[in-house]
Amino acid sequence: MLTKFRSLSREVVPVHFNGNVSIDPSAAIAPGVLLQAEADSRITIGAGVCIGAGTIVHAAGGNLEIGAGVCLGRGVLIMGSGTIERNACIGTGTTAIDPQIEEGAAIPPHSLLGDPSRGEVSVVEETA
Amino acid sequence: MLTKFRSLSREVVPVHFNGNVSIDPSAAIAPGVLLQAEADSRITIGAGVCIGAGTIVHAAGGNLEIGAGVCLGRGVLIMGSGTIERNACIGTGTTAIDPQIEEGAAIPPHSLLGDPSRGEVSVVEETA
Amino acid sequence: MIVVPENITASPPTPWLKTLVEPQIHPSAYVHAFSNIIGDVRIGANVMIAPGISIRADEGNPFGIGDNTNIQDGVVIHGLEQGRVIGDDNTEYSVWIGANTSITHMALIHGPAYVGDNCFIGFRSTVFNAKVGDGCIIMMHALIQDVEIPPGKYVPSGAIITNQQQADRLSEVQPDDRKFAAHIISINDSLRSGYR
Repeated sequence: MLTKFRSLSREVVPVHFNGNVSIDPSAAIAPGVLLQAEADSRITIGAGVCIGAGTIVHAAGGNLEIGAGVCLGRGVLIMGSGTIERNACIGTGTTAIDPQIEEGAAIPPHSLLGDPSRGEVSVVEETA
Repeated sequence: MLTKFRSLSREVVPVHFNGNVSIDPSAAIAPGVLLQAEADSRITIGAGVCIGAGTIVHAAGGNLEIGAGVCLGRGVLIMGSGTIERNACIGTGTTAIDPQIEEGAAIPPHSLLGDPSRGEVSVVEETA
Repeated sequence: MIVVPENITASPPTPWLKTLVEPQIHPSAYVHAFSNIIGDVRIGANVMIAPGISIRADEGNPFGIGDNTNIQDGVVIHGLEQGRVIGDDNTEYSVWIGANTSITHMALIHGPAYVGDNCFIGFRSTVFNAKVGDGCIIMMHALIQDVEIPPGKYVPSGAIITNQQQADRLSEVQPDDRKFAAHIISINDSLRSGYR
């Protein structure tokens, strides 16, 4: 026998989006994801991108480009304009404001990137 | 009109698997992923997990557990048995043999973990 | 007959809540169809409830949300069964949120909690068992718990404010802090007009 692999086609999941949003057909997008582009902005989701459950991508003040092969973990928030270059992996629960994330970068979970606040910034540790 | 949000129903990309594999319905799995469990083994994929395009998970000699919220980047290879604890982020192109990866860890792209070879161990660098 | 959308519902009967109380939403408020509002939630004029929000007054209740306040995508508002705050109308609430306040993306307001007027609660920040006075700016990924923040204070991102001494030492809001908050709020205002 050549193969024992089975293909499971899972249920149809709706993607909720608003404004100018383009999604490559090969992107995998989990339930509850919101993709939202303001009137002045655009969101582009590249080939093979994987977006985890409950993640919010909100483009404002320019375009947001999510490169091919990028993995956005569960509950990530991407806000503003910028680029996440291909194959980057953004850990669960991260917030990135106006992201400029390099190709292949691995961002630890619960990171806060592009924070505009003054004063000391301490990383919030998650308690198990 | 109450809303301008559109809901686009998309087929979830089919998942190719073989053997005893359990996948939480909220996991997002990109195209070309292979999940394969040997007869003595089992793969468990938790809630909100995100698996990038072309990644291979191959359980052998025991169970492989991928915890909730884990993000496996594009082209990752997980082989053997072990645990990737919740919310860990595994960078693109990483190979992990018999993984024991802690909760919330961020593994840089193209890492080699659990390498059984003798001699010097060097991280495989990718040329851009 | 008024048709109530199915995302706005009375809370289910529970041992601590026998009566079915439905949300009271001012006609000028906007509630997105992808958000759920359950139980005794009182929403004022021109409030904006964006998509992906859960406001669930099924344990602690009621909740009050003042005029012109905006609640952004992914926010969760819930309350413990025990514990109340006094709202500006001198009534007990599990969660009180004042007027002209912004609760931004993915914030968690968990009762008992009081948030005053003209406040900004940043992305993914949590307010639990706490009072945030008028005009405060709480930035991103912050935790405000078991304290009372005096009016006009600034909490930087990532801060964990869980005892009163920390709360009393916070710095005052500066004009530049207001700029960022105003930017985020204006984005939401343009969204609001976009939805209508």
